[in-house]
Amino acid sequence: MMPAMAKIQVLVLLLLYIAIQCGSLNVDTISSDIKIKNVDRSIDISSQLVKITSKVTLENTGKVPVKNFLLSVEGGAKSNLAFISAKDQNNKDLRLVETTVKGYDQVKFWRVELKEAINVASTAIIGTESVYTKALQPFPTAITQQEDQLVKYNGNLYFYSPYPVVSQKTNVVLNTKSVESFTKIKPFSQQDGTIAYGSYSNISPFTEKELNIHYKNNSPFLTVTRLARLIEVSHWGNIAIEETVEIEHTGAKLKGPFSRYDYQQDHHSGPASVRSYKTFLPASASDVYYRDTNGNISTSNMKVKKDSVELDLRPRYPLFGGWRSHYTLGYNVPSYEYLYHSGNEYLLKMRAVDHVFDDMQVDELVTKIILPEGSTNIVVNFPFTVTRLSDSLHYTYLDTKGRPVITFTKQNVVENHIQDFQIRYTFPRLLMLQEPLLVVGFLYTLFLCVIIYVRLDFSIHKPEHQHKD
Amino acid sequence: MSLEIESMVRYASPINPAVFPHLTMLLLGIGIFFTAWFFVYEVTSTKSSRDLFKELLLSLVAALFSGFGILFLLLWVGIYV
Amino acid sequence: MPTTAETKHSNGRNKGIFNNTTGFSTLITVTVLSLAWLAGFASRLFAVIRFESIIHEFDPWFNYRSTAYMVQHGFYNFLNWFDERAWYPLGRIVGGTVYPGLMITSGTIHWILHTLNIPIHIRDICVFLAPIFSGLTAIATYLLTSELWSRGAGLFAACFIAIVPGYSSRSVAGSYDNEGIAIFALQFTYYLWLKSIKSGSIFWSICTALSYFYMVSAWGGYVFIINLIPLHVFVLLIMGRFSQRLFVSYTVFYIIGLLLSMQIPFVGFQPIRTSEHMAASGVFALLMAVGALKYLHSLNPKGQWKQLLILGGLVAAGTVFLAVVLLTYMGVIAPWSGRFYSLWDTGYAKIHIPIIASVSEHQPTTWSSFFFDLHVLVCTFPVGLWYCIKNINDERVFVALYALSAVYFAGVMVRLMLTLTPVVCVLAGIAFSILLDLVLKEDEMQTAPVETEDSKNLYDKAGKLKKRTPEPVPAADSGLGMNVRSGTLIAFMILLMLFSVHCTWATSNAYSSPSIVLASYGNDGSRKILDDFREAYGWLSQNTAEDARIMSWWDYGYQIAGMGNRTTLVDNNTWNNSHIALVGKAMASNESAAYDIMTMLDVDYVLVIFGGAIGYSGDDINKFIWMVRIAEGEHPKEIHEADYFTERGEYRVDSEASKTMLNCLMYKLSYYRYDSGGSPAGYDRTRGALPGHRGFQLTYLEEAYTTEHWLVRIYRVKKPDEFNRPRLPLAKRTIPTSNNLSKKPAYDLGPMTSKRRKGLLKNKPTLVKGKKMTKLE
Amino acid sequence: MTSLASVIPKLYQEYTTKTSKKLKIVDAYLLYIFLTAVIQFAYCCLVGTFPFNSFLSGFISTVSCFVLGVCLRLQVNPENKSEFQGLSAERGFADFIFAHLVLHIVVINFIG
Repeated sequence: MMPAMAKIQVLVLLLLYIAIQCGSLNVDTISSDIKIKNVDRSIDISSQLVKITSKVTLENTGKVPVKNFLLSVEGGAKSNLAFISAKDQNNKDLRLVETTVKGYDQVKFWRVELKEAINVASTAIIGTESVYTKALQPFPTAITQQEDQLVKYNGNLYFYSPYPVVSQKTNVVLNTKSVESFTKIKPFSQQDGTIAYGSYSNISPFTEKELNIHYKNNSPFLTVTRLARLIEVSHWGNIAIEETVEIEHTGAKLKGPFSRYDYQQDHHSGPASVRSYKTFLPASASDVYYRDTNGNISTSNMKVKKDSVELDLRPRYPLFGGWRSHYTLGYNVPSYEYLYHSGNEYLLKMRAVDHVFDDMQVDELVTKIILPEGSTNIVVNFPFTVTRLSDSLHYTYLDTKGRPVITFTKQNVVENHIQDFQIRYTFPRLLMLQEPLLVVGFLYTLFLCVIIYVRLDFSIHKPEHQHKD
Repeated sequence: MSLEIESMVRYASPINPAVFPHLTMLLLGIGIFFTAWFFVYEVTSTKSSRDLFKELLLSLVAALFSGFGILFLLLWVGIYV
Repeated sequence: MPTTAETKHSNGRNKGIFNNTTGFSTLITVTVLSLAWLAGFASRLFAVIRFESIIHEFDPWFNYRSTAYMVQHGFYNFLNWFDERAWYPLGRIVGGTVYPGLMITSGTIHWILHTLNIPIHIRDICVFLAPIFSGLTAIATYLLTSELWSRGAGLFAACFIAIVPGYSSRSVAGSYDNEGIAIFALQFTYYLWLKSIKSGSIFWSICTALSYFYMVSAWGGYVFIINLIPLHVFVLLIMGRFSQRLFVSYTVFYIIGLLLSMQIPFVGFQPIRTSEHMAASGVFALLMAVGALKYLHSLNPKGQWKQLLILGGLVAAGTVFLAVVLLTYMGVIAPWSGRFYSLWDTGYAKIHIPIIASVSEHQPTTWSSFFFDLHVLVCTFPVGLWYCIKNINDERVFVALYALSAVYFAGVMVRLMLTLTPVVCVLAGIAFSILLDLVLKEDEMQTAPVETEDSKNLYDKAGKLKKRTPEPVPAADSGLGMNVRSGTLIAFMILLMLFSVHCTWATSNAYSSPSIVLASYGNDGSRKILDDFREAYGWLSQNTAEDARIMSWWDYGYQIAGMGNRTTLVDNNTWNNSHIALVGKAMASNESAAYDIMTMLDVDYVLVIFGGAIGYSGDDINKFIWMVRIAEGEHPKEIHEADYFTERGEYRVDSEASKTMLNCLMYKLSYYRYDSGGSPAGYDRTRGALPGHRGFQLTYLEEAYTTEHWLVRIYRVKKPDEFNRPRLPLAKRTIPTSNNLSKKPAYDLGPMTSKRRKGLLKNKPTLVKGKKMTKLE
Repeated sequence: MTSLASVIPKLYQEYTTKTSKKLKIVDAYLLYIFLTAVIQFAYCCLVGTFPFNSFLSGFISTVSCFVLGVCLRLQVNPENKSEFQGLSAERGFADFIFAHLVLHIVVINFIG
């Protein structure tokens, strides 16, 4: 009996252990061995995004080598965070895993897994980059046509970290001299569109100090509220891409009337409005179309450059605060740019999201990939975490059982997300003949009908003879 | 799924897109010719003089050429099936 | 396919080279018809090539919108569709007030294509529907003409109708309107009617009725059929050509057609209630009576029935007529509608229905437009008519009547040119065929198929033809000398070439403008697209509240609903004159009076078209005088047309313009802060004048958006708490009226002598083409 | 002008002798249809035409039946052979049935 009991006990313990392991996969503790010697932080708020890059010097004060450390983001800012990454000295991307720490429910943590462990008493320099959307609030929230747009940035004066920071400096890039007000905590200096804070020394973990800057920012505050990207692969040598974009000016709203007269007379009129923006397409893009539900939008210019096609898109009307627009942009690229094969195995490597305009922010991205009819064994690899929606079928020209469609979606996308996904699938080459044979079969049936009809002709109308004339 | 991207070759269309128009013209021309022949035959031949084998052959040839012609027409105008 | 390839014996003259004439003539017929189809289709694509695949003008936008609705929500929901986006606050029951044939046709095509997995957007189907149907029209015309005369004539007619501007004006790609499919239905119904009258078969009559049903579902012009066919029967009766075939075909057609036509909700009980349809039932009764008498006569042929028969027929006719008149007086049958009256008396609409007269398409046709739309055909069709009358039979009576009535209607209204075009093509085809026959008569080698091939070649390679035709003409041996013959032939060819050149030119230049996208050409020949309409509608659809109500003149109602997807007050349906008059009154009143109307109607935005900056002549200021007239019709106390003219009766906008004009809402909205447009600043290019009243402020409205070239201006109506001035609602409301009262005597005394004269329009406005009513009559 | 009274019996006599039996059957059918129409009309005059479409569809369907019957009668009458060339009696009857098919589909739709 006992051995059996012991067995069960062992089993239970094992299970428990596994369960704990599983649970604890995403629970970390803050190691007291790590200390941050120096932080060099730069906050770029000259566009509509807040881009924070910091250079962090880590020091291992413990007794064992450190293999990973934690990055954290303030509770108040975590919903605005769109992207975060870390690099080591060699500029290699490091793996980030989302995690939590007990007792800090409000704070968002990432565990950075280092390629080389930091040895005892040595240091490592890590570069981190994070992008926040909608962190800049227009204030006042509504302006007239002629006024400049003022925004408020509300952030943390100190590098937010679970470890003590010995010394830190922060540089805020505004690109403008007209600053209404900003937090003045010494030492600081303001010059030529930047404000430098620091250095501050010995800041304890999780310290928050409000940093407020109220300044002029007339850069386009455009939000793509929804971007639907459709990629259709044809084995006849073409990949068709269509992007349906819903766009909104999310800066300060337009107050009062819009005057065409002012807008036309004075080119500085409507400083916060957006007349046009540039979209970059792949260099091999052809047959570009730009339209909305009412037809072509005739105001756009295309410039073919060496490594890309530059589209100067002008919405039908200038976008003022609160105004919306939508359009569809489509083009073709040849398949050899993105499709690889070996026998019947195919691999599609394409951007999950492409450039819409500089410093873009996309609220919702939906990418659909339509593979040729008859593709099987589909395996997808995403560059970042996405929500994959259920696969579906798409019917188009000469389809019988439908083409497989892979769909995924992601919220809060910025330029840093322009990365490749990979899809592998198997497609028997002979299936390409299915479509022409379908047409042939259809025509042949038609002809057969004629043959039969001609034969039946006289038997049906027997009583009437051929006096139809 | 062990294949890596390095071991794969870029995939290009089995038929160069530049010849789509020519193929279309050629195949559709032949197809239409045979279709016309077929219909003329159907109309002119009487019940007694009709040869089923010839009919089937003509229609098959017509269907084959027209079918592929239509496919390349579609590809030419930008409908990549 | 097999039906077109049906074996018909060709003209018996063919001998020689072609041992298999049936096959070749069929092949050539099919080839010519498909080429005609192709040519017709291709010549209608100018708009698509120059601009894009887009719905044109005004009415097509409504048709497109309802088609899209039908495709989205299904047929039954479409029939029950109550459109609250139109005619605010009244709304419109769309299902019951449209001819659904067009929507059903394209919806069916859409459905078929989508079940075949061909994902063509409904817009593209709508855009290309009319060109495709032009091919069907060509085939129907071919059938009709070959029924009337010969297959050669049929081919001519088919080629003519495929490219004639009179028809392509209504069926270019993008002009998605009832006429596009209705002309096909018209021709096909007539073909079937002739077929049935020839054969006397019930089957063909039923087909006629079914085709008639399609026509009823497609266009209000079906009334033309239901009056022309009875007229034909009646004339045949008078000519003593009664036959039992006639009896069978007409009675069956009438009764089934009557029943079928009442299935269309919009038509409803009209076929038995209105005078327009009474001729048909009268003829039906008459035919019954005559048939009965004939039958009695046949029972006893020896009796003295002749007189009795005639007497009986006359009595029956008289009774039917009296019954109709009596019923009309009793009110059971509605009298002729106003639109119908305007067909008889061209001046009627001008006096009684300004809204009809305001439409450029409802003006009487000018001579030049006959020539423009029909070119050489207008000169040759009398020849065909003459031959038809010369060799008269039952069918040719029909075509003669058709031609005569259509000529009359086309003379009355530009728009009805459309009904004339097919018959002109038929008759011209006959004429050309006869002439060609005459010229090539002795030529035994020349066969009918080659002769028809000529017509085909005309549209493709005219050069080839010259080589071919004179060649077989043998040495002069009879009647016409060889030189005369070849001369005539060449003259024809040149004529036909000129015709096709003219057709292409007219279609491309006059009829292929989408009118919502304008193109202007710079000095260096570069083309610039003025996309202001879509700019404005796009703005409306994206940046106004979902339920915002837009006030504009009715011309733009359909476009606002179709492209802007917003609620409109009035639109091109024009069913409610008083509502339109109210909008006209708002536009014609001063700002505060207009504000009262606008708040009453819950208007959120006002949209005006202003062409002054780019010299676009079809703008609202030029149409304004019609707004005033229509408003005056309903509100004669407040609005007086004469107030808007200068002392000398001129319609101007500059400083000499009348004070009422300078202060009315339309004027203010057009010229508010307008200072661009060349030198001097603020110059109005359309009217060639400097606006008389400038630098004013708006109190009750604010500019919401103005498009790039100032073409469309949208104003937001302020809410009562947003006025710049302190609120004095009561005072405000009294000032305008007292103003009017105090001003009027002083103002009206002057022009008393010439009161109520019709003003002369300086720079007579060219009304934009395409402003038209949904209904024909 | 002979008096009508003398004509009618003569007509009746002509009719009974000249008309074939087949046609008489058709005539009987026609009479029946005619009576139905009269009854319907009388009913509507007395009671009213409230569901107007129902009345119309009923009435028109009888009228159409009558018309179609007359047409059939004309077409099958051997005397009219010359009038209706190429229309045999069978064809006429087939057409008749086709017409009725169309007619009744519409009537069913219309009667509501």
